[in-house]
Amino acid sequence: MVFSIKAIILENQKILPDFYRMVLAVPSIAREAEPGQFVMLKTSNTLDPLLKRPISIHRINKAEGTIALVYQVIGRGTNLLSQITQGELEVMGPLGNGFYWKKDYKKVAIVGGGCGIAPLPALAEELVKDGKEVYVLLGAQTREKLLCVADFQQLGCKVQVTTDDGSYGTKGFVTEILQEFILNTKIDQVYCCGPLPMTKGVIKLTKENLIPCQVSLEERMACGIGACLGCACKVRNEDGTITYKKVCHDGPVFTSSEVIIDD
Amino acid sequence: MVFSIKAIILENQKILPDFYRMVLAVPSIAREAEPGQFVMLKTSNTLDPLLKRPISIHRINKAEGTIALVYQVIGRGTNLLSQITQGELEVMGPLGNGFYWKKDYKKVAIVGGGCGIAPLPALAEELVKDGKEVYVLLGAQTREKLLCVADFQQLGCKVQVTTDDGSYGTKGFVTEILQEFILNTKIDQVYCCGPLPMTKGVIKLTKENLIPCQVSLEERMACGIGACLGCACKVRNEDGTITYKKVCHDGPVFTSSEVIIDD
Amino acid sequence: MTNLAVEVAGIKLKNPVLTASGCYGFGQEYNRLYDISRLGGIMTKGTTLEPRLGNPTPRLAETPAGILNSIGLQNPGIDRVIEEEIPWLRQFDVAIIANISGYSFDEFEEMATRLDGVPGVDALEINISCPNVKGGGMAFGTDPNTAALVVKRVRAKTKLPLIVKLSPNVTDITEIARAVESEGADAVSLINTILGMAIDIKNRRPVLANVLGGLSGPAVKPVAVRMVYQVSKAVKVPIIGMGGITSFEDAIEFMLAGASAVAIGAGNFVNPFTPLEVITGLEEWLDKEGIKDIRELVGALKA
Amino acid sequence: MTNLAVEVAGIKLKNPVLTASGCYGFGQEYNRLYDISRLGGIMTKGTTLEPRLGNPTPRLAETPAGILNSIGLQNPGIDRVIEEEIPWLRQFDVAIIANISGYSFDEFEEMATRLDGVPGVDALEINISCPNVKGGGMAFGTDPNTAALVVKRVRAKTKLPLIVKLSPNVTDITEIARAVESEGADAVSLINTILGMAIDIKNRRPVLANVLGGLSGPAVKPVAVRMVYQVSKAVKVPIIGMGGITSFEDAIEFMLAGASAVAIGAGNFVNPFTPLEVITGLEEWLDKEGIKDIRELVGALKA
Ligand SMILES: Cc1cc2nc3c(=O)[nH]c(=O)nc-3n(C[C@H](O)[C@H](O)[C@H](O)COP(=O)(O)OP(=O)(O)OC[C@H]3O[C@@H](n4cnc5c(N)ncnc54)[C@H](O)[C@@H]3O)c2cc1C
Ligand SMILES: Cc1cc2nc3c(=O)[nH]c(=O)nc-3n(C[C@H](O)[C@H](O)[C@H](O)COP(=O)(O)OP(=O)(O)OC[C@H]3O[C@@H](n4cnc5c(N)ncnc54)[C@H](O)[C@@H]3O)c2cc1C
Ligand SMILES: Cc1cc2nc3c(=O)[nH]c(=O)nc-3n(C[C@H](O)[C@H](O)[C@H](O)COP(=O)(O)O)c2cc1C
Ligand SMILES: Cc1cc2nc3c(=O)[nH]c(=O)nc-3n(C[C@H](O)[C@H](O)[C@H](O)COP(=O)(O)O)c2cc1C
Ligand code: FES
Ligand code: FES
Repeated sequence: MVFSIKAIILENQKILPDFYRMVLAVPSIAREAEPGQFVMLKTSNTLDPLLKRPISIHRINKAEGTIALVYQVIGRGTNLLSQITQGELEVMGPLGNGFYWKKDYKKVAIVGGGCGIAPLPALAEELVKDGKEVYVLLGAQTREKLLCVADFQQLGCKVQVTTDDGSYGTKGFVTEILQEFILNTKIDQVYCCGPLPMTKGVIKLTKENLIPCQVSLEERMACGIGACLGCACKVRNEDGTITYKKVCHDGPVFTSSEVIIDD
Repeated sequence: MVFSIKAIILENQKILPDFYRMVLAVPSIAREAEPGQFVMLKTSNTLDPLLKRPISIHRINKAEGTIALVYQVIGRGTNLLSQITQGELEVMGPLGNGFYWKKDYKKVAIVGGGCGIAPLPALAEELVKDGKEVYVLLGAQTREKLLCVADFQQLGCKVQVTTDDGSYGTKGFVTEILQEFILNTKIDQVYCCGPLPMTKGVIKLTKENLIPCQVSLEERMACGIGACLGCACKVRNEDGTITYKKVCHDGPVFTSSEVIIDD
Repeated sequence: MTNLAVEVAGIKLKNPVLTASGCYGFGQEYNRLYDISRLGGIMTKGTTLEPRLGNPTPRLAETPAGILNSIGLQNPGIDRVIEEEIPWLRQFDVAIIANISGYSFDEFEEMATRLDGVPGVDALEINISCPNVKGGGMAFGTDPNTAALVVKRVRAKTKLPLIVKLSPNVTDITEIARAVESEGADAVSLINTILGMAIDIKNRRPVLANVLGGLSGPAVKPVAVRMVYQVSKAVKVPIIGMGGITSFEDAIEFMLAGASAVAIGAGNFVNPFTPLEVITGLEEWLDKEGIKDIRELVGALKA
Repeated sequence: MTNLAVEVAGIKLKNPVLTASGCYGFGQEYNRLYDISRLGGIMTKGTTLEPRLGNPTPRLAETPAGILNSIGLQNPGIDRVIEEEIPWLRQFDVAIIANISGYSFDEFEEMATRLDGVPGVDALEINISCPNVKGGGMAFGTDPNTAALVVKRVRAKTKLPLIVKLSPNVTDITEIARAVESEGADAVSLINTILGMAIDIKNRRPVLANVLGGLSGPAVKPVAVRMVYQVSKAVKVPIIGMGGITSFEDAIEFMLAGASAVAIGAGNFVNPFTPLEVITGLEEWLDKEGIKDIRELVGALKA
């Protein structure tokens, strides 16, 4: 089921200079939501901006009927969103295919970068509940743009952090610590969400090391549910042919082996 | 001087089912404002609605640097306006030519109908200050749409009211009581603001009775300051030729003898 | 009870609200949100003879009150549409209008032939106006002779009602409308998207990988209403009006201007329930206004 | 110090930001808000040979992110413009581009003759694209031969630089652009308004007394940017780009697409300081990006 309804804004506050955390009371969506899925948000009650904005589900609280989102203010839509402090918001969701895991996974690694970290705590929570040992590797430009460290720590994950400028954790890129890490630890699955260069790096490393990997992708969206074909992503099918899948409907999570990321 | 600046919203509250009263702290505009002038308000921080809305100045408080507006919610712009409860608002003004009066006027009549009553208290206040005896004749569809009675009473004006349904004052049209009134009282000037049929009626009556009359008109506006020629109003010039004047710049107040109101 | 039913090109629609081609897939997605049999009809995603991958991404750009798209007719090809999509859609009580795009007269002809007699298909919408495909598409729709010839050739191959979708990217749309009417179009639909462009100033590149795209959404509504009005004065066949409809009031504008039915494209993205809200809105408004039959509105503009 | 100065059609502009014809009168009104000499130039309200009353009201309709107007060239006639408006405007350090509209070739010719040598006038903008006047106006701008002939006849009567204002209501704007270039246009300006319509559903009448009007404002920006891009590939003369500019980012879009200067029309209504904010915005942005000369942007789109 997909819902398009008014959610009540319980919280919408700045958590870092450019980032906001929003909590929405929206039981129908919370009930169905799975880690890796996203929602589309109307950012204005006028016709401009026209389109809804896709934002991943950051935390899911089925008991309380709430979902939390974490978003970066980068353009007009997210800017307007950050100014709404109370009241209702039109939300459509839950959308897309989330992350998957198998019973027999023992150790898994979550690799996140920039605002791609936002959806990963919901995943970590489920994985921990399911008894996996969850390693989390995070990358950010700088301390002021580093998301969710506390979320992962509270869940009992083992967290390692890199920042480009060394202001938190190790200085460098998250792919560097991933490389080291997978040499020393047997990982059943890597989950990845972050900027494209990072995603590419992670795909390359996991491929070389024969570790299955799921990546969450972004693409510009209009409908968000698979009807407009706007959010195409090139994939290699099992028969070797190349076609497009829809990020909003077939993704945003894909197995790294199928997606083709152009430069 | 015309200003285009951010005003601080001090108040924006419902005063009748469809009407709001807004008080803005905007010293520059308050300082220059005169009765009958108007402002243009941005109703959204997006590009839709695109245009500012013209709203008359209802009260002017030069000492406190505030102006008050009274507006009816009729479409998208005024609807959005009514939802802004605090913060800042882009305002351009004061605009147009207001009402005028002469030292030697003794008794004047103010005739207002519907939301056309909104600008008249500012006028009444100045006229009272200037020592005129101010008679106020108001018309509204019904009690729930009747504006500003208390404003006029507090200023010491003699107020008569008609409502179409008789729910307040006399049942009937304000033009009916105007007719009676001008037969019995020598009036130096009539000021009129209201719906077009009322304005036409008032123009006709004052013309028949040779009473000078000023009317405030409305027209759709884009620039609000005379640059776009959108708000044309047909006028008869002294030499008999017919041309257009600009409601925003030459009006909104015109002498009734010059304007030509088509059907 | 107010009558909402209309007839366009010989198809009976239980209400005049359709969904526009390319904005609604083949109905499956929105059926997850509501029962799509509540619609008057569905104009299916533009189909070509062969399967097509479509254009590279980004394919979408948001503009003020509008949206640019350069999907480029990604579709599984006519045969799979006939085998898979139409049969699924048939289970619903909703008119099915199959939108087809050709790269040559022969392709149009061939698709019409294959669709003729396919159970469930109520009409063909001939897209001679897609701005997003090179060598074809819009070229058919900007010249009256070419437009007429497409219709003539398709007309000979099928008994299905033909709805011709007109391009707004022309000096005089009435000329094209008259040309296709004269060759047997049973209705015209308009407008398709207006050719536009957006630039990402940071990287100095077009936002769309395809450089140009088609503009639709509320931004184009005044242009669409104008064209519907002009075309309604120029031809006798019914008009399906579209371009920027997001409310029942918008739908009434189109009907007063001369449209017998309306279609909702980008409005689905703004709010997935737009088509239903338009239907309910029309119903309530007609009721309130004491109008017994929605057909009274068609072309009822006083001008 | 970043250079903002550009040259268009032989006129030196201290910055590339002009105000569009009909949206800024002759400058007097906005001069009450700020010193208009800060602008690069002013394109004056469209003038005709004889004084004109313009169209009946309503002349304006708001549309999603846009505005429809049907002013109908209300103006005091060319002689009063020469006697009263231009002399007033001359006191400011700002380029004056006189916009003229004719109802016949003769009228265009006559106005060009009268304006030739008028002190203060830096160039003529020949409006062959006004959609708001019957029998003339846009008709000149939708046919390449007619457009070329207007330019040819005007060219013979004046030494002033000629900027030809193109209509977007055409199938192929590059054809018109090439035609006027070949007859000596020194620059082209685009776009004029797109023909549109809005309907008041309550009284079943067009909102505009004139029925049709011209659409401008942010809604049309993608169409305008596309046309500037297309024309820049088709002709060598410089382009003055306009259509929906409300921010410096919009101005950069037009310049990357190929415009040497930009003009602001409806943007003045949204915020009277728009032209100044665009100038300051450009300055700061160029500075931040380390671009020394704004002319680097012109046509610098990577596509
Ligand atoms: C499935 C998915 C999940 C996402 N989850 C998150 C999240 O949890 N937190 C977060 O901060 N961001 C997330 N994003 C990115 C977020 O959608 C964009 O940052 C946002 O749409 C920008 O909108 P804007 O109006 O502020 O920017 P503008 O640049 O003004 O937007 C212009 C247009 O481009 C689109 N757009 C711009 N950037 C992106 C982008 N990166 N991806 C897709 N569309 C884009 C907008 O939706 C809009 O249609 C996600 C994107 C996708 C596709
Ligand atoms: C000089 C002047 C002073 C005014 N003073 C007041 C006042 O004090 N209180 C008050 O309640 N109303 C006043 N009005 C009317 C007020 O401007 C309109 O009610 C308002 O613009 C409606 O906007 P909307 O978006 O709610 O309606 P919509 O119908 O959605 O507006 C669509 C467009 O039409 C224009 N428009 C609609 N109605 C009018 C109208 N009556 N006059 C001019 N433009 C209109 C809008 O500005 C907008 O551009 C005044 C109008 C003018 C011209
Ligand atoms: C994403 C998208 C895809 C479209 N695909 C098609 C198509 O395949 N065939 C077609 O005839 N029109 C197509 N159109 C045009 C629409 O059917 C419609 O004519 C246009 O968008 C105007 O309506 P709107 O403003 O309601 O969107 C498409 C439009 C959009 C936005
Ligand atoms: C109210 C109004 C009046 C206009 N009058 C003229 C005119 O007299 N001559 C002309 O060439 N263009 C005229 N235009 C067109 C503008 O100059 C400009 O080309 C168009 O509005 C697109 O720019 P914009 O979107 O910034 O408004 C007018 C536009 C508006 C909105
Ligand atoms: S956004 Fe429409 S198909 Fe994905
Ligand atoms: S609103 Fe522009 S001239 Fe009056």
